[in-house]
Amino acid sequence: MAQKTTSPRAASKGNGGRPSPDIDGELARKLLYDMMMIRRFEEKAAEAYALGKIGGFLHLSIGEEAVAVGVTSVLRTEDYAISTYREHGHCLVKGSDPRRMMAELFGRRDGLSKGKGGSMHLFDKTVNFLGGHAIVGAHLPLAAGVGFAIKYQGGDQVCVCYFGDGAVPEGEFHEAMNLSALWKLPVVYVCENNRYAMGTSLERALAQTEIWKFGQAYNIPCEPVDGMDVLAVREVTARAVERARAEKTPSLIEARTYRFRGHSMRDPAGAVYRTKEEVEREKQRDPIVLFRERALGAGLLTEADVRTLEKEVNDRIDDAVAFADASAEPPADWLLTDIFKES
Amino acid sequence: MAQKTTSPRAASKGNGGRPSPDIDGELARKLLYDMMMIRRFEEKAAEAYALGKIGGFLHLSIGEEAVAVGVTSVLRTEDYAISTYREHGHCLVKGSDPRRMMAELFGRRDGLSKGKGGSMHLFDKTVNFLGGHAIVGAHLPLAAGVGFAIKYQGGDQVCVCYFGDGAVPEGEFHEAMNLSALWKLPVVYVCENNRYAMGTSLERALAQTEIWKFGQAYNIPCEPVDGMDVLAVREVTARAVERARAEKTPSLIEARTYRFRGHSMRDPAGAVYRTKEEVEREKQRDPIVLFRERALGAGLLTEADVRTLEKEVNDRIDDAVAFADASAEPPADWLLTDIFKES
Amino acid sequence: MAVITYREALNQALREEMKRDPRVFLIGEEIGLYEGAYKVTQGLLKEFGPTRVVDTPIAESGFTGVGIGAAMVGLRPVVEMMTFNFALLALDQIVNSAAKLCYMSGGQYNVPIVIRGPGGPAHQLAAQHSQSMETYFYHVPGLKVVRPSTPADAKGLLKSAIRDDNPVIFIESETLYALKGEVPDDLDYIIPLGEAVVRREGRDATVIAYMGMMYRAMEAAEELEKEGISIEIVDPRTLRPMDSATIVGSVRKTHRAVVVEAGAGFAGMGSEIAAFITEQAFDDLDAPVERVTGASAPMPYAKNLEKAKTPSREKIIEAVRRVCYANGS
Amino acid sequence: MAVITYREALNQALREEMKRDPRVFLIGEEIGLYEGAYKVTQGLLKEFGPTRVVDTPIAESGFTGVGIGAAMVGLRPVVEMMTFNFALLALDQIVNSAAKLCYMSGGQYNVPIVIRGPGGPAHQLAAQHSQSMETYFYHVPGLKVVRPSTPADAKGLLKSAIRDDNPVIFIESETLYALKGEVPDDLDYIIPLGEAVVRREGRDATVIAYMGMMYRAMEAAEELEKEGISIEIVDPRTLRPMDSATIVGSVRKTHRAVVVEAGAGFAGMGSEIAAFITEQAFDDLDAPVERVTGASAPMPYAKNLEKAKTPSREKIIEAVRRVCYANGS
Ligand SMILES: Cc1ncc(C[n+]2csc(CCOP(=O)(O)OP(=O)(O)O)c2C)c(N)n1
Ligand SMILES: Cc1ncc(C[n+]2csc(CCOP(=O)(O)OP(=O)(O)O)c2C)c(N)n1
Ligand SMILES: [Mg+2]
Ligand SMILES: [Mg+2]
Repeated sequence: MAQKTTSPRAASKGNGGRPSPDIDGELARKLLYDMMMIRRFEEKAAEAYALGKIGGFLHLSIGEEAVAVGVTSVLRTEDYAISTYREHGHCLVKGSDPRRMMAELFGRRDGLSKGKGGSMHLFDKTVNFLGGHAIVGAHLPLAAGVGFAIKYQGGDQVCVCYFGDGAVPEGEFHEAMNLSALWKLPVVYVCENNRYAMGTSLERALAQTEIWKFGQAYNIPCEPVDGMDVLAVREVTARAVERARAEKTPSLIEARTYRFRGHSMRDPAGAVYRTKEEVEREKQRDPIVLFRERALGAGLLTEADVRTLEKEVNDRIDDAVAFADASAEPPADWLLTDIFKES
Repeated sequence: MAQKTTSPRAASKGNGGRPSPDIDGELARKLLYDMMMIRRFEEKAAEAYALGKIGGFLHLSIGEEAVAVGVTSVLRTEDYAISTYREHGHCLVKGSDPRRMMAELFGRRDGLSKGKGGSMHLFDKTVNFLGGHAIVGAHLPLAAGVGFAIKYQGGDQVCVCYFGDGAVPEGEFHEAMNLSALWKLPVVYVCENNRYAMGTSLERALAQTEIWKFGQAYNIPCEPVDGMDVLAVREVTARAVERARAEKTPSLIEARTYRFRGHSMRDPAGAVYRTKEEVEREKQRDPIVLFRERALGAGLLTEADVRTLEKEVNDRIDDAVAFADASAEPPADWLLTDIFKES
Repeated sequence: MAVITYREALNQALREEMKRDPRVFLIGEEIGLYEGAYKVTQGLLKEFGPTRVVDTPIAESGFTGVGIGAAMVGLRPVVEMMTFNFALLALDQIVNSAAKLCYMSGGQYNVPIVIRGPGGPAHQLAAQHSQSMETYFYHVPGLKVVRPSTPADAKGLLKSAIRDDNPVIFIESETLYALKGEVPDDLDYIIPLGEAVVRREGRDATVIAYMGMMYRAMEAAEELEKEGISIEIVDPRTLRPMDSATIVGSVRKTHRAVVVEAGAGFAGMGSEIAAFITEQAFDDLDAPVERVTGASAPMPYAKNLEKAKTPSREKIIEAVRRVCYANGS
Repeated sequence: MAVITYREALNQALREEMKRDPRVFLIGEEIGLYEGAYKVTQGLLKEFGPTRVVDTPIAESGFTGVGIGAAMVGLRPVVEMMTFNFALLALDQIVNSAAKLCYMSGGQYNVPIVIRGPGGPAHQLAAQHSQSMETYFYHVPGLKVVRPSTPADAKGLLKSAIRDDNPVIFIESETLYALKGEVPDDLDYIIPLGEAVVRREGRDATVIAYMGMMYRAMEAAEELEKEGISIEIVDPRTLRPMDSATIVGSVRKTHRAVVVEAGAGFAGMGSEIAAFITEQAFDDLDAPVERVTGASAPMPYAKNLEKAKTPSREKIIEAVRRVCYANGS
């Protein structure tokens, strides 16, 4: 039955409680590394955008890293993930190569999509990352279809579908939820509720602002979670993934997070529709800082470990940027390839 | 707050309790007359279809008359109603002329839409009947727009939107509900739940078969009602209309009814997807018989009254058929008129 | 070769391809228990079960998206639109997902999906249920579009559509489902996408037409034969990719062309065909290409108006006469 | 006449018509508090308040339907599509409701709605955000379609669109919003729908082009002038109804025509214009009408590929040379 199932423990964690026993140093390192890698990747992408090396729309997920990392930390490579245009983090921690990702943002031939997709359309079949979709709401039915295929093929993978709060008012949200619930498809819907769809706050978009509650209408398990707490996200997702693998039950998770930057690089401040105070307040909940302090406090990591991780991350992303920079533009004749798959 | 607000009284009525005090002989006569008129209109339409005088799709609402009549009995002429392709009853009791309606079904020049719309597209501006829409779910946002206009113009009318259970899985149901609730629009959404969308039963279409409960997700008043009980429908609608007039609060009503005939004349038996027994059982709840017996039992009508009403109805519909028969086909040059309104 | 209906031919194609390839499944409204609003999927639920013949709620965008998602990860869905009019609700999924995913992913993901169902006018179904829908699809890079006019084509083209690794829009016609014709029963009988066919050989003018219009053209040909005018009829069969070579080749021979289309015409299939014929065979043309199209109006319900909206045999005959006398002969 | 940007011209038109007619209201995503994703509605929320400048959630089909419903009962909505790519989600409402209600109701109800926003390619927005959307609308009976190329046209045509009693699809361009030009400030300055304009007089060939392509054609004209080839440029401005008289008149004078369109071409605007020119001016043509169109591919993200997809000044120049030398002169 549909119900709010966040355990007090998970909730308390949100308030900086201790990491739960199942977190060891190695996992702590991995979670921190992944969040820092996303952050660094996007900071560098922003620089490249300013230099005109990246064009079009560029949407950063800085501030939201705990969702991508917490969710992905309980997935297997053979599991699927599908997302929006704000997908760098989701793609990166699913296991994609930052070099080919950055090359794609640069529109170069060595990019994941040969330079044809760009920042909004990252796909990586080698790690089952299904994109990179820029029509709000449109990828939710695709996720249901992936869940359908898993069941059809008798597999035990799950499909994670990330989407924003802005997709909830779209009809396809309703259609995908109903079909997934009706057919019991192994899909975990993760709403990254950062409280704004461009300049539109939740209250101005939804008659029901507790997004997780929509799950009740479809009789599927649904719950909210502190999206700034990587361990809480991990725990909630672990439950949902388990249900999906074992019983093919879909879930709706509302991860409450915040985007520290504007909607895209064209909305740098993002200050028309929210106050500086609000942004500053939220930045106090930086998921990376929160987790780092807790890991240090719990003795899972040392200051030295953290410095090493920082160095590793910076080197890896610098290398990715160098790789992208060195990659050539796609050859002119690629304009007309890949329109169809030639059998 | 959203809640099931059917009063025990209303519910008991469904079980054949006495008409409530506010029903006098005149109203009883009117309600019975209207239900009988819809029934007769459609029986005659079915005959005409068999004779090839009506073409295309013809969808009968026989068995569902109590919804149209109960709802409309609390509306004013200046209130709006909008519906699906199964709209004969809604249009007729809103006050439309059966002669021009039948002429439209016949595709004749004197039809409401000059013969251009047919059975699925009845419109009557003189009584604020906004059609006759044949794309499932598409008219729900239109109803929200009518509610928007009422509020914009500072009026106190309401818009009633009839739709079937089959429209609920469509994205536009969700979009219309959310916008109506978010903007507080004076729209009463009446779902005529006859348990089937063509051959698809509720259970095979919705993860949530208690349709009224969807209203809870949007925080709007919502309730189910026995759609075979014209007085219960009247009472529930009266409350919703009042809320809409006074506070511009939208409502979702689930009227539980049943179609005695097939989906359309092309699905005469409608027997593939439901059992004969089920159909026979439901026919025992014929809304006309139920109400007639109760009105007679309560001494509101005499057998003589009923015979007189029958005669009036039959004469009126026979006249409508004769009128339609006598009307000419639309002139050839009408093919190219009304594509645009010439200013 | 058995003589079967267009409907049975489609049913055979579906059955054979489902038997041949376990990845093929059907999804849509009323296709299972009800066996199809037009009975094209008759018997398939019984034969293949509910996993492979999936009844859906009324949610075109949703279940089309389900098909596309499933196709991305290895299945081969055949989505039925109860009628193609309703595909408008799924158009974003078809245009922005199905048609673009292969390109946007640099070829990593392809979408082997067939979206099929009846399109075009039938009998007094009025404006919302009588639209010629191919026009929403054939200009979209990444889509293939088929309009099969005969039972044999229906089977051969549907089989290649299902075997194709890309999205194929396959638009049938309610008015042809009962049409009978000889259909090969060879399991590997397929007709490649993108090949037009000459339905009738002729000397004096080429008429390009498909579906119901092709049959009107045939009637017109009989009539014109009596006047000593011999027309050649070319049926494109696949609108995208378009076999312009066969069409232009015929026009080079006859020096005159009439294009017929049921749709409203403006910027339609007839416009494109007229345009490329003129570009490629300008010096061979003895008269401007004529277009015979449906009236530019929504479809009216009244029988007489509906008839008047649709191109008639007579209109085709007049157009052929015009192109034939256009050079003063 | 003040010199203002295309964006300001649109903003003026909206403001003036809202002042003039209290039934006019604006509805769409981010048009109020955010003042428009492209700032076309700047200042209007402040001036007219939230009842007349309505911010919506992301629900294109829903809020477009709201506009249509409101229009049925007496309001005059101007719906903004943040970009026209998203109109695909509302296409059923536009085609099956807005365009058909007047006809299906036998003229009882009409739908005075304007649906406006930017369409076509911008800068590296990739496949889902760079589509030439007019092709989904201009073939639909019951719709009018406008593509204004200059600030003055943007204002004059938007004002008549708002005053029109029927649905008008008004597609702007992100790439033109910053363009400056002289714009009349007369409150009743309007440009009737359905009138093309000759942007440049010429002798040797007619080039038909609109929006960005019209400016490319202008550059081509400069270049060709040096070779002594004088081209006339006609901008249709309204695609539906199409002013074929002006276009054909120009071709009768120049005897040669090149049609340019940014879209993928197949069965596009260029096909229609080429077809009717050939029908109506066949004997005046010294060469087949040439079409210059975008490559038939989804829009790629990479800068160099994006550039290659879109018709260039050079391609227009070559096409003009071809039609001019086609007759061996
Ligand atoms: C169907 C559709 N409508 C509008 C847009 C334009 N748009 C792009 S992102 C966006 C906001 C989405 O917000 P949300 O879903 O909350 O995701 P977030 O950007 O906050 O991560 C809008 C309106 C679009 N891409 N697709
Ligand atoms: C968008 C769309 N999809 C499919 C159809 C075909 N169709 C017409 S009526 C119908 C069933 C609708 O059932 P319901 O909403 O319950 O209304 P009822 O017929 O029971 O009154 C279907 C599938 C349609 N008209 N529109
Ligand atoms: Mg958001
Ligand atoms: Mg029903």
